[in-house]
Amino acid sequence: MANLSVNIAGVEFKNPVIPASGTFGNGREYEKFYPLHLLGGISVKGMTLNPKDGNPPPRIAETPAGMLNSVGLQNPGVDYFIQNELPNLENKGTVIIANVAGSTVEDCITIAQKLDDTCVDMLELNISCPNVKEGGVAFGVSCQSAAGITQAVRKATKKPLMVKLSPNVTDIASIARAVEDAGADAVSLINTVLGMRIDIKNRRPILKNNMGGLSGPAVFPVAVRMVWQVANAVNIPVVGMGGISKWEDAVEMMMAGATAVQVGAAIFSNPYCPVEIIDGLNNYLDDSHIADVNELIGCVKPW
Amino acid sequence: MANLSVNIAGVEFKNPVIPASGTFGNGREYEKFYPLHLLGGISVKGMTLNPKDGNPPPRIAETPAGMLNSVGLQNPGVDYFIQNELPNLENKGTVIIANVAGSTVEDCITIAQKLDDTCVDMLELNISCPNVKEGGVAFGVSCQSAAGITQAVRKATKKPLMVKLSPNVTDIASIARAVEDAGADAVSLINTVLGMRIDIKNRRPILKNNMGGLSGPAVFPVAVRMVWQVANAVNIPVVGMGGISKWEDAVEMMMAGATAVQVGAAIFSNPYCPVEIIDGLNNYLDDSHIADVNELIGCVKPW
Amino acid sequence: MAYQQGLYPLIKKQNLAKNIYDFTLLCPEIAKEALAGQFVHIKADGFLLRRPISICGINRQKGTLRIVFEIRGQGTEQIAGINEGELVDMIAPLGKGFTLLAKDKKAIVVGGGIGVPPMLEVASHYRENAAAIIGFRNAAAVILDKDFEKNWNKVILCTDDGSAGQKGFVTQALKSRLEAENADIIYACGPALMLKSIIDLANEYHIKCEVSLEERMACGVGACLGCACKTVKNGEEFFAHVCKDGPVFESKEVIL
Amino acid sequence: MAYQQGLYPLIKKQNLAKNIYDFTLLCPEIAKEALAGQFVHIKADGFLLRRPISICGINRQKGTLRIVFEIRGQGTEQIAGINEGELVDMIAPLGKGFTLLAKDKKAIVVGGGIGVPPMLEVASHYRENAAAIIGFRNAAAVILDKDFEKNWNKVILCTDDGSAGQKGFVTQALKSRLEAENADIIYACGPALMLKSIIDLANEYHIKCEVSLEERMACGVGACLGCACKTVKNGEEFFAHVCKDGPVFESKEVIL
Ligand SMILES: Cc1cc2nc3c(=O)[nH]c(=O)nc-3n(C[C@H](O)[C@H](O)[C@H](O)COP(=O)(O)OP(=O)(O)OC[C@H]3O[C@@H](n4cnc5c(N)ncnc54)[C@H](O)[C@@H]3O)c2cc1C
Ligand SMILES: Cc1cc2nc3c(=O)[nH]c(=O)nc-3n(C[C@H](O)[C@H](O)[C@H](O)COP(=O)(O)OP(=O)(O)OC[C@H]3O[C@@H](n4cnc5c(N)ncnc54)[C@H](O)[C@@H]3O)c2cc1C
Ligand SMILES: Cc1cc2nc3c(=O)[nH]c(=O)nc-3n(C[C@H](O)[C@H](O)[C@H](O)COP(=O)(O)O)c2cc1C
Ligand SMILES: Cc1cc2nc3c(=O)[nH]c(=O)nc-3n(C[C@H](O)[C@H](O)[C@H](O)COP(=O)(O)O)c2cc1C
Ligand code: FES
Ligand code: FES
Repeated sequence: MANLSVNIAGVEFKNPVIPASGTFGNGREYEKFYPLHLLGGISVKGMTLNPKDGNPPPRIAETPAGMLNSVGLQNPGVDYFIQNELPNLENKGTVIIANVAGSTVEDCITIAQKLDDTCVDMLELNISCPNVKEGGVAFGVSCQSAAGITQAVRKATKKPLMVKLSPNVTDIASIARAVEDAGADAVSLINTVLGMRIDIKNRRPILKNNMGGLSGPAVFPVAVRMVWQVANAVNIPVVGMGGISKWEDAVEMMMAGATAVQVGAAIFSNPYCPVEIIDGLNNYLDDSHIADVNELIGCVKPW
Repeated sequence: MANLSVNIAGVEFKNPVIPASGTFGNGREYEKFYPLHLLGGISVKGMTLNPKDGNPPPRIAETPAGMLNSVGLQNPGVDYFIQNELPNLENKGTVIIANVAGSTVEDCITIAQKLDDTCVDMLELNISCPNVKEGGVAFGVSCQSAAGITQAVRKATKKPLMVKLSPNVTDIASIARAVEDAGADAVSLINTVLGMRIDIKNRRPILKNNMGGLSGPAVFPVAVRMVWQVANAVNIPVVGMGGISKWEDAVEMMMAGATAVQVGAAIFSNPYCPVEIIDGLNNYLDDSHIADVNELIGCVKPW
Repeated sequence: MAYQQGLYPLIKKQNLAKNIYDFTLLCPEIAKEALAGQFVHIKADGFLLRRPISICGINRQKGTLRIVFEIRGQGTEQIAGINEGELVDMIAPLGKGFTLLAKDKKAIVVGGGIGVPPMLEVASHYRENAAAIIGFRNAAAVILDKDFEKNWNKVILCTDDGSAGQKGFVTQALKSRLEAENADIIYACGPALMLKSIIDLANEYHIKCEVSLEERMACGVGACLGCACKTVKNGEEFFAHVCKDGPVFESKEVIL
Repeated sequence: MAYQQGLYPLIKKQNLAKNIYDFTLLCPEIAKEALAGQFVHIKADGFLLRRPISICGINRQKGTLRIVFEIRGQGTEQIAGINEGELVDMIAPLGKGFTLLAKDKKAIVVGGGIGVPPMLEVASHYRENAAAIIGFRNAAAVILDKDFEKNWNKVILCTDDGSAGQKGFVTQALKSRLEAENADIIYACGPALMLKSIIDLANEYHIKCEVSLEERMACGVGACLGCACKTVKNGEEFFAHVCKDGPVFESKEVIL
């Protein structure tokens, strides 16, 4: 059996497959399908300082090989997370990544501080949510604001800090470099791509928020491209996501430069998707006589 | 029967459905399926000043509900187009849109001048091709360069000028405003989204050019969003494209704000796609008692 | 309990009315646990998102579930194309079902159109103590009336055009019924406007009422927070989730 | 001529070897026009791009085409799942076929693996004047050898491991054959390395040679310029297109 474990900013993952933030809740629901210790880690639902209602429904629209969501970071706030969700995740035998999505730099700092004495293994600073008016993607689209918030949160926490990037930018590599320079220990990408669908019968957008974030297999080639660009631009680990739905996709993403992958929308289609990817990866490595999954990382040779 | 005709910058289209540049050659091949006069117009293959080889193969990769291409503007040059292709298109009874893709501002000016005394009805200035090193998308990602080239070409030609925008930007609305201010008579969008696929067996990118442009149904929600944003930002007509494959998509794109639509990758799947969309549109208008297709344009009411 | 996801044989398929299909699925582990008002989440080949369909009947002896659904778009069209003997990819049972009172209480179930199927299983609990007020566009659209009769339910059939049963809306029929006879509980499923009127009537007559809601879903299990619906509890408004907190809600909680 | 696109019945389906399928399609208008070496462009349900497959046999009387293909990925897997009696969405006939000399000229066709099927129709033209040198990994992978025999062709079967026919590569067999007997034309299809060696041999023996190439395609009709392949004419290199200028090219034109 090949080695499946990877290390990101000092955190050891038993395997490189992680359900993506917002698609797995805090693990409670999918625990009814399989034990969480099978997973490399879990990126929990994005949390804000105070409870947040999220956007009005409808929040979901289907698209060819993808979906839009406009959940808008509905969550009960960081304190609730620490008191009521984290205890259930602790000791489950998987890495816990807290997805931090404050609407101001100060909020993000406070959230990070509150998490600092918890069992959370790593922070994923979400500067890329397209579904909220304040914070979110506003931080993620300029190098300056991305670097600013990264630096502030980096100072506020002892935990490894991963910054989650938005694909809705002209030059993602330069944003990645900016957050690396500002002290990020890793980057994750891509968050959702801004999109829209219209119900032609009633001539209204399907989503009550008008626009939403596209994810699912449709975005996979965009994600692979961005992961490749970013991995070539920075020296910190890259966690790749966007449209991964089978082990071949995970291999492709790792070859593009990802140290680990996150799986999102595909879970809605097949709840077992992350564990099937882990199994598939394992078999692939054995069948290909690859002793260590780390050999895949960034191994693509460009023409 | 409802009115299907639309007017873009003074050019009358008998219906709002146009095969997209690069997906229909110069019409010769698809003429073997149906007469070109059925179409609202044709956007011909992008042309450069001198003949251009394009990128080495493979140039095509499939993706979920989409495809990547890295053709790289292979074309025999504007003179060849005028002498050998245009005569075949003239008098076919459809609007001829020349897709201008010079690698420098000067080239674009020269191409525009050469086309000025021809039967071409409209220029589509392609500042968004992701597959060439010079020109192409380089013009399309900053307001300044987009405005600069638009202004230069606007001065060089008497023909209506449409500028084709790249989706690979942070803020497409501001680029659209910049080209409007610079004198564009219309904008078209979206060109392809930069993407990548890797062949995991040989650990090389599938495309010899490493990256390529994503198109097809996968990008449809992104295209609808951008058309909506742009239509709300400018006062000139918008021609919408990206992932349209059925009449419902065309209606959705028009409701988002498009005066006409272009159809690209879907033609590869179904050569009759553009004419089936025209038929579908016609039936839809009749069934819905809509007298004029122009009523659809931008009729979506946001929440 | 654990959620079940798997491939379950379609053992019986019927076309009940134009575009309306009736599936019986063999899934003993699910049938054992399923409750009236819960739903199943079905994969349509070629689509990312599953389609939620309410449970219409549960046969624990035979280990089968029954669902009845309408072709509304491409996904349900694809599912409707599955043949007897083929397998259906399903996650179930999902959501919170109806509250069942003692069998001798008086219940009224009210269903409009494709909102009728979820009413059948809950009505069966009350047998002759349940009245089923079911409404359709016209005679050709009527479904399941005989099934309610087999349940010993009193059936009040309404059609918009009077081509079958009585002419008019289910809300009118409900009002007449409530005028004539008291009830302990009302269950309802159908278009939002219909539910609104029913809730108003339930309030007017001070009768407990539960409604089954719809919202666009992704996960179906409460993880993605996609299927929000505005609810109120203790005077506070908040977004509950149809797939986990519902699809059945107390009428006092919902904001339509 | 006009291109045909339509749904054509699959009237016969066979599994020739592991993952290799043999389809006979009823399409009289296409069969009437089709030429050896041309290809068909098949839609695989759920995929944007069609799959190009060479024509393996043409029966103008019966109005049928025969294609033989291997499952290489998801698209061909989907196509292989089509059942007899079902319809296949196809654009055809596409591309430029082989140049046919007079029937009494001596031809050699050389095919490697899944490059063998396109050789069958062109070999049939020459009957006993054609030798078919066909190579496979092993005995289990051998296909179409009997079909060449039915054409009256001389069959020289090679396998990499000697488990059927002679042991070794088709290029070795071709060399022996050319040593023994002259030929007027060589046709070949198979992996690039194999084609390279064959072209070298053809040059060495000054024999006209045509090869069938593969490239990833989108439109299949010459419009998208996706299927470029480097070629040379009058000393000038340029990108021709496999779907329109090929798939058959003169060996002197191709750069492998
Ligand atoms: C809890 C619940 C129970 C349901 N029970 C039944 C039932 O018993 N019988 C029945 O016929 N229908 C039922 N529906 C509605 C059914 O889910 C939709 O008709 C179906 O999802 C439409 O899919 P489509 O592909 O045909 O339509 P499309 O419009 O092509 O679907 C596009 C997307 O929108 C979603 N969508 C569209 N309409 C609805 C809707 N009304 N509710 C939720 N999602 C929608 C689809 O799931 C899909 O994600 C139920 C819905 C919910 C939420
Ligand atoms: C002119 C021509 C004739 C052909 N004739 C035959 C034949 O007679 N029998 C046969 O078995 N195969 C033939 N092929 C190869 C066949 O087209 C591919 O095996 C098939 O497209 C693979 O599709 P897939 O979905 O199984 O593979 P995937 O790898 O999943 O396909 C992904 C994409 O790559 C393309 N692709 C992958 N491999 C090839 C390839 N070798 N050539 C072209 N495109 C490819 C697919 O068309 C698709 O667009 C021919 C190819 C060409 C160009
Ligand atoms: C319903 C939904 C909710 C999401 N919520 C969050 C979130 O709270 N925080 C975050 O960083 N990303 C969020 N995302 C983005 C995903 O984590 C992921 O970046 C994106 O979906 C791309 O991956 P995928 O294509 O595998 O889904 C959400 C995505 C979906 C579909
Ligand atoms: C093979 C191919 C070649 C293309 N060549 C050009 C081109 O020469 N000029 C141009 O402006 N756009 C070109 N495009 C982009 C299309 O015109 C269109 O903007 C894009 O494909 C999105 O539409 P679609 O999703 O309907 O294909 C090309 C697209 C494809 C797929
Ligand atoms: S559909 Fe995901 S929470 Fe309800
Ligand atoms: S595949 Fe389009 S030109 Fe050959």
